[in-house]
Amino acid sequence: MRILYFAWLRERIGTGEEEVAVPAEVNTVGTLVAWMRGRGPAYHAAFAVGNTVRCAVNQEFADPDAVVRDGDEVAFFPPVTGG
Amino acid sequence: MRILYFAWLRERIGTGEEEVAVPAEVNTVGTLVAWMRGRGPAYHAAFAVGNTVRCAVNQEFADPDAVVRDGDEVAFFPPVTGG
Amino acid sequence: MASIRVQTADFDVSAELAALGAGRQDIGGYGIFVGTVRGNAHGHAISAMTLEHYPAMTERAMARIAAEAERRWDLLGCTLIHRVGVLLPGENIVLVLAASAHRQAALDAAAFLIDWLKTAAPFWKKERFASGEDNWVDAREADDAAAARWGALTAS
Amino acid sequence: MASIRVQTADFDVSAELAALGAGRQDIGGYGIFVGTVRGNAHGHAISAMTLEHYPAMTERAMARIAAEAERRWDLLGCTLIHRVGVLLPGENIVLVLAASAHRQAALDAAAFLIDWLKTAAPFWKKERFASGEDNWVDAREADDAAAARWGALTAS
Repeated sequence: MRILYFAWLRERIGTGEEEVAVPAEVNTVGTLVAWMRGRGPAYHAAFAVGNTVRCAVNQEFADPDAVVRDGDEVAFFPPVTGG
Repeated sequence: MRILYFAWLRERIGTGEEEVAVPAEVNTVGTLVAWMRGRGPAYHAAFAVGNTVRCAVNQEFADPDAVVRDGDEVAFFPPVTGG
Repeated sequence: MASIRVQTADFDVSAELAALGAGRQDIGGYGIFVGTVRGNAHGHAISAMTLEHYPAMTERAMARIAAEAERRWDLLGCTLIHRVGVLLPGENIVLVLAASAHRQAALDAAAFLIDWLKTAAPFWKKERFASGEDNWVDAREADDAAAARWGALTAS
Repeated sequence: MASIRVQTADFDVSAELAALGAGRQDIGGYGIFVGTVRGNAHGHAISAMTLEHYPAMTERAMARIAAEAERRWDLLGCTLIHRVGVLLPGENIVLVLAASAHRQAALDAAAFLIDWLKTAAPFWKKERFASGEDNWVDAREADDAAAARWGALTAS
């Protein structure tokens, strides 16, 4: 699964992009976020419960219950601030 | 009193501007319009009761009961259509 | 503060933006409306549009409309340009430009300015149809309604 | 029909108007919004603003917003340009341009487009203060409210 990070998430995690192999029980955005928290201090801080983190699966905005599968591109980022 | 005409009023009356001496009882926009109607066929047609004619006295939009005085600039025109 | 012009020449929107924003860092957005001559009316082709106005009154009326916009919104600048004379289909007629720190004020002010320019500034349009006939454009009730939704002009 | 671009270079509003209107006689008005970098935030001077985006998603999100505007209003053209990279105070960030036969559609569509660009397109702003500190701009609840007043996006 390809994971992308933008804005302060990218800075806090220290990379904009990585390939991850997730366990079988990680099959939604919500379970992916919970799994991310356990990957180390930087991930724990970035995905802390109080942070507002948005997600897109295959370039579409996605809710916590959206399905994620091997081969998907999953992006995490703060609420958008363009315009 | 200086009278100006714009748009189709100017065309129908045949001039854009004239000086007129009005009788003493012509002292409002409404009485001026009524007096205008009696000045000949072109005026009668231009100021016919069914026509929507707007007025400005000294470059300010004016209602029929607005006062007009010797020395004023009074303009007649159809509803504006700029923009 | 508003820049108000009545002219036969065309205007350049980029140049007007640059003039209004020159040296400023407080503007967050510009709301703009550009009105152009359409090539047909009531299904008939138009060959030209002639804009007439009442010079002694026009700039005063436009200044009043701009002052009212500046009273209602926190504007950092405002440009109104209205062309007169003979204009061809596709050509620019009017430019309304409102600058503000915030986009909503800029957009609302631009909408207000064009609604009121259409109903409270002494301009008249005459269409020349491809057939050669001329027609003075009738005022539209929809324009009065659009202006009325902003309430009365209070500037004096 | 919409023209959508994400670019580091500046844009020229007059050139975009000319490109959209070239050879057309059906357009009666253009509603336009130009967003610019303000020189301060929360009372502190800003030396630069950096715009980051999610390239694979951005143009798709912008195209969806434009398609929704074209569904809601009778538009004759629509241009969306968003800059990315490092921008200085006073510089342009975003251009929204909506053309229609009628001014109200053009103005409403422009307001809709900028409201939704701010809340549904994957761009992020980082302010650099004169002090040297960096700050990722927080999303504003007011922006969500502004977008929400148009109802949900229905385009898919």
